Amino acid sequence: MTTTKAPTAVNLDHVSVEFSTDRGKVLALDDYHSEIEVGEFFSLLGPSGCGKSTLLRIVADLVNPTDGEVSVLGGKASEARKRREIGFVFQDSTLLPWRTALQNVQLPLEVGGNKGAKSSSSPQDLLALVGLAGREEAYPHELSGGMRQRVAIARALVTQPEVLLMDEPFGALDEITRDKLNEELLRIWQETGITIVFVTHSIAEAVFLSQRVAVMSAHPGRLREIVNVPLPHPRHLDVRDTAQFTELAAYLRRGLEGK
Amino acid sequence: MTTTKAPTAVNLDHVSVEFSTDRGKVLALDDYHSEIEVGEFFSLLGPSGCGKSTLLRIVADLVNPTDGEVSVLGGKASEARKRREIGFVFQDSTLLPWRTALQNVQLPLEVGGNKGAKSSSSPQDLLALVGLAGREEAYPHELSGGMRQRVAIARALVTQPEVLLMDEPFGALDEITRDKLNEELLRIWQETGITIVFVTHSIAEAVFLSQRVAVMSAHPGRLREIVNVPLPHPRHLDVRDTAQFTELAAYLRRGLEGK
Amino acid sequence: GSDGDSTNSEGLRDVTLQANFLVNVSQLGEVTAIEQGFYQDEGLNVSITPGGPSVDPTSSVVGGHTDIGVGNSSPSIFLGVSEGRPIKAFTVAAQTHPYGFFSLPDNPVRTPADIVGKKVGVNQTGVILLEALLAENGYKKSDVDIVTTSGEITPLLTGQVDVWTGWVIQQGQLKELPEDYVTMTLAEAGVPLYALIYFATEKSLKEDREMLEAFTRASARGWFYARENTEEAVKALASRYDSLNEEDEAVAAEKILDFVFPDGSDEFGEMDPKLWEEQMDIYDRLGLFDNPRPSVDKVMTSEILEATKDARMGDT
Amino acid sequence: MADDAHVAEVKSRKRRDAFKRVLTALAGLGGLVVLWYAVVKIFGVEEYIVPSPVDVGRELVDSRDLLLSNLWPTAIEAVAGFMAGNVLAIGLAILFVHAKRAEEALFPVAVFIRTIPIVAIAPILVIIFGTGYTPKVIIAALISFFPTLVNVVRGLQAVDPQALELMRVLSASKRELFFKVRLYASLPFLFSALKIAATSSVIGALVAEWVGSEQGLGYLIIQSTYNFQTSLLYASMIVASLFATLFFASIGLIERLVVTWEVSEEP
Amino acid sequence: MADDAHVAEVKSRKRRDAFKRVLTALAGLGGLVVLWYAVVKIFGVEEYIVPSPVDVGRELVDSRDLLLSNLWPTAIEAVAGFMAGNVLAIGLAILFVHAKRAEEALFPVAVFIRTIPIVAIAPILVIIFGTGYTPKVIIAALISFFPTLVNVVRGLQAVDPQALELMRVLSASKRELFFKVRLYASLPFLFSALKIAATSSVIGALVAEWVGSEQGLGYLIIQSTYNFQTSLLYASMIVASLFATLFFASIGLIERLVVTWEVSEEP
Ligand SMILES: Nc1ncnc2c1ncn2[C@@H]1O[C@H](COP(=O)(O)OP(=O)(O)OP(=O)(O)O)[C@@H](O)[C@H]1O
Ligand SMILES: Nc1ncnc2c1ncn2[C@@H]1O[C@H](COP(=O)(O)OP(=O)(O)OP(=O)(O)O)[C@@H](O)[C@H]1O
Ligand SMILES: Cc1ncc(C[n+]2csc(CCO)c2C)c(N)n1
Ligand SMILES: [Mg+2]
Ligand SMILES: [Mg+2]
Repeated sequence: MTTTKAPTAVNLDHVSVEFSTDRGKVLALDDYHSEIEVGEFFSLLGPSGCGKSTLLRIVADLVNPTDGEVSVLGGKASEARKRREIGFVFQDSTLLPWRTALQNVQLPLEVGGNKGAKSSSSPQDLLALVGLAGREEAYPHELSGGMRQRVAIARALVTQPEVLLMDEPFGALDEITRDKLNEELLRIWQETGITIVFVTHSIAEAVFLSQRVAVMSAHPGRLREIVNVPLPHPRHLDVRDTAQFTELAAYLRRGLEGK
Repeated sequence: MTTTKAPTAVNLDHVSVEFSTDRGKVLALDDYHSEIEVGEFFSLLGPSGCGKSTLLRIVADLVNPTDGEVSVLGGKASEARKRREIGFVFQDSTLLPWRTALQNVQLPLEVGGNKGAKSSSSPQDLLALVGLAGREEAYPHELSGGMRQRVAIARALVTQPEVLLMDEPFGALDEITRDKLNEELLRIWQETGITIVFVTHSIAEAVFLSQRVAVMSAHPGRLREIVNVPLPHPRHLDVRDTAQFTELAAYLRRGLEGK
Repeated sequence: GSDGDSTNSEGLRDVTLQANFLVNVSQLGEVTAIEQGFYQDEGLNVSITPGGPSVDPTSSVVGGHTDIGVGNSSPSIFLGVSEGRPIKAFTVAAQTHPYGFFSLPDNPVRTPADIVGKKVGVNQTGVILLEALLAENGYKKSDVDIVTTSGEITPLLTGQVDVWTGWVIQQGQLKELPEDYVTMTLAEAGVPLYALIYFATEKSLKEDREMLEAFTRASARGWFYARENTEEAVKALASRYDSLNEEDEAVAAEKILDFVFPDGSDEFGEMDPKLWEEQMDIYDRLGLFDNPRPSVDKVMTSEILEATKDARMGDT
Repeated sequence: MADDAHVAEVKSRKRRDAFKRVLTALAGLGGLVVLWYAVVKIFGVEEYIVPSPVDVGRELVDSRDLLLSNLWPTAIEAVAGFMAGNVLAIGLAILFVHAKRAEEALFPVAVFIRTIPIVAIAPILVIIFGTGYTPKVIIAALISFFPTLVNVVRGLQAVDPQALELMRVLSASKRELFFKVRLYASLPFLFSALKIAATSSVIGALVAEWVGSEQGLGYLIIQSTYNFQTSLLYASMIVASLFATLFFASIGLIERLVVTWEVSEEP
Repeated sequence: MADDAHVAEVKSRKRRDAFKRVLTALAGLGGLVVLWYAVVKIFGVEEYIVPSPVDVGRELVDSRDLLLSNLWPTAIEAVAGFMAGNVLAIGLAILFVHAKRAEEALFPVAVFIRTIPIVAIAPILVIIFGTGYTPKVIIAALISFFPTLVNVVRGLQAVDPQALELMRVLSASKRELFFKVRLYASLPFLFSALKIAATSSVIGALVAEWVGSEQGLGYLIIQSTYNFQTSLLYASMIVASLFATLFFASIGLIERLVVTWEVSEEP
């Protein structure tokens, strides 16, 4: 039996991360292991503090694992980062306060050898996509929490990275906006074939978006299980009303609760 | 027929807020009106940018309405604030970076004429309540996003304000932790009889916690309708599986969608 | 205009003179020579570069920015030479040092003996002169109470010091004292130092003797003219340097002329190698030579003086 | 949403505020003069110690041409020294931030150079540059250089760690990180430094004129000290201080114009 | 979770780092000496312009008693002036932050006072306070005062607006806001200012010694300048600069000890 194995986008090979503080060491991530395929939509689900953000930061070469190996698109994480193949939506929106909403979205086009690069969608269009048409000129402190998060999302989409890391990108959004952006994200993912690693606290969101969901446990952060989501693509919001969906969500919930 | 009207905790009498920026004015809140009773659990539900945070900030005397009147506990908002009758969990956790988790929780006990005041629960107990036992000495930058939010929640509970304003306090928490804290919050609310004004993006959370839910619309922020939640107290998590709950949630969802 | 022999459009040789301080009556002769065209007659176009509290004229000359320097007092020349600065004095304007110790009549200092036990206010540059005075008269530094002050006479007026030191030409300060104030000059106190010393680099002394001679001749003429026409000379000085106070400078001019032409002397610029030697002895005794003490002919030269002898004698 | 009438209103409010600030500043300086007058009168301070503000005022009027014509050279030296010193300081600060080792090795050298008293370097400067504008500009630059160096080195490091991570993920070059982030983060420190430097460069120019000059307020100060013209001395110092105050204020103004995105603290 | 062995390890790493920093600093200063030597040799700089470091080194050794006995007065004046100037500056800064009007009225006055040249105030100070330590400490204080004022006023306002809102909701008094928030927010500015002040207070003490003193490094510098004792001049400046560098470094050390909560930027 021959299977053509899909190429690996992110390989996390038994990685551990230990932070040292003045008071001692904190084991943030313990022996985490998974392989994420190119073009996959992969989600991380787990209790607060289980190391999800840390995991994304390893992939983006912002944190070095104290143990284990990471490879991104076949090479080192740092190389992928330097080749600008990684996009990141941070848990905090991390806008530059001296730039307007529009200028914040344009930032990735101005740096990293991307000067003059054309993005698939214009920064204005992306701001419109996230519902901020007309607020291009507002400075971050003039925006609401959810608006700031949407600017950060638009910023991550303005270049087309191979691997997009999203850390609770829709956490501060109302359900209607969130649903809309969930659909948009799926559309973009399908159209471009990028790999997405997605952190969320919403089980429903994880099921709706992902092909696979990693369920983690805390203290220390460990991988509990990886759950396949065999719902067919393209998915629409009403898939959430199907029994298969409800069942998967319940299964994940039990996994999270450690049952 | 005589009805003994409950005393008003927060009266928002046709308030409007307009922000002026260098580029023009932004009408953040338009003619919002509602009366919140003492001891009530009142939630605000609405799209991102509809003025929910602004509304809480008016009640806390952090923003002055450009139109309309606000009264808190029968007097001016500023008086209530100065009497320290208002508690606030901000949308961003707003921890002081030079204080450890524990010191951040202790802050309200050290200021505002509260020196040496005993809180009902000790700061340590509150940190344990939000699942942060053992991390008392960690500085904010050593904590995960959800952990920081939980420290902020513990901080708001360490004194006992009459009116507690909570701006998406559980937004960055996983569902399990969130459920647990939802229950804890309800317990505390029932035991102490405080008034809670609660902003959330989760319809389920709003229904589960509140006695009344205000549904708002955006551009400009307007009150669409106030929905009663007649579920009996004390509530437990399984109330979410009842038909009445599902119906209410669906009703709110339709309200949000503007249908 | 300091390099080589730059000439200007009128065919005059440009020469710059680094003054020892802000320009005042110390340069009365030179300013007069400029005003009267004496330098022009010698083919020179002389301009004066003012100095200041932190200017050491030897630096300016050694650095090649000016051609001729005027030193405050002889030690600045021989100490500079002992440090290796390639300069030599060739003329001296003030035959004794117009530096004085000033006191009030009810608490006077007329002789060195009077100064013992007094509070003496000196500015930073004067400490060494006071030390010389004490040493020459057999006293120790600890016999007086030395207070370094800025250049102002105020501490004497307010009674914070008993003695103020400065140049006798500082009329602006001295006029604040009662008419009968008491002066004891350095010379009166037994310290024979020169002041307003003209010097140039060894190189110019070798290669540019004619210019230096011409300068000396014309300067002498200027000083003689200023002696005879003091009022006119002071007026010209004060109108050229408009921040000078003409009345004060007029008083100061009479005083400085007494130092340039002491006791009716009719010669300008003379200096005596023996006196130079004596001055260096004093400094040697004070232990102020870090490096080997230079020989007199390293410090000064009489060649220019000899070559200009006629012009330096009054034509009365 | 932009609304012209509103923008005009905001502008006119800003202008009124600025006017009020100027008035308050003048009131402060006026108070200083009144205090001076009172002290002189009440304690009967002799005129040769401290002259009365009335005399100095008269001197300011009488000698206005002299004072103004001597202000320009000093102003030119101060501004040129300010520019040179700050350009050097900012350049070094940029080097230090990008090469930690260079900072560790060269910062002590900078401290070292900074502590050399002007009197002690003056002879060397005179040997090398004579007594023209150059040594004065160098001295003004030396004096204004150090505070900017210290502040800008600190300011360029005052970057939000999250913004650093963002730029790292965007694979921004050091240059881009500098121009897009560090520069902005350092602005509060930079403007504080420039305010300090504005005043020190004036001091530097005044002191530099000790090194020999025939013009400038520093020259007037020496000259009037020598002549014991106390009211001219005070008048010269006042003109120098007024110039420094204006220089200082204009840096503040530039800061307001540049930093438009900040939330201003409510009074 | 605390782990003693780990804590010890962290501490020993920190100690090694500090040691490395000191070595680099010494290398920097050593480099300066080498450069000096090379310039003097290669360009054949005459000894009367700049003496060779060898001569100065010899002077440092030969005159060590003289230099040390003159270091103490200067050090005392500098440190006392530093304390006084900074206490005053911080006090004023606190006033300014709490009373906007006071800031607007008094800041120009401070700028004004700051620009009065020391040489001009020194005589007045000597008249009022005599010639002891007092006028020198005042001058050192005057010089170190201004940078701290500017920086701390800015620093106390560099508070995250959200933290201000938090404190407002907690109904914190201005005093509490100050001690719990502003103080911490201002620390980077404060320490920058203290570093600047550390060096300027040394300069101030040196300059102050020109007037009314017969001891101290400033006195030595002036005397050796006028006596053409070039190597003693350089030796005195070096001792003063070394003291200033140590003073500066100790402020840096204190900053490291105080600010323990900051995320340090990776190299
Ligand atoms: N300081 C300000 N200056 C100008 N506009 C502001 C300011 N603060 C808020 N706004 C605007 O007011 C509106 C309401 O903001 P608010 O923060 O109250 O929204 P919100 O309902 O809390 O949204 P979210 O759910 O995204 O937090 C937004 O359009 C926002 O841009
Ligand atoms: N710089 C640091 N120093 C010390 N400990 C840290 C640091 N960063 C993270 N940690 C710890 O590592 C653990 C994992 O943090 P991480 O931010 O990855 O959690 P998370 O899964 O993203 O949580 P959340 O859902 O709350 O965002 C936490 O215990 C946290 O306190
Ligand atoms: C020792 C000594 N040196 C310098 C001065 C300053 N000073 C005041 S008047 C004058 C001469 C002007 O040509 C000088 C140099 C001084 N008072 N005493
Ligand atoms: Mg996280
Ligand atoms: Mg909000």
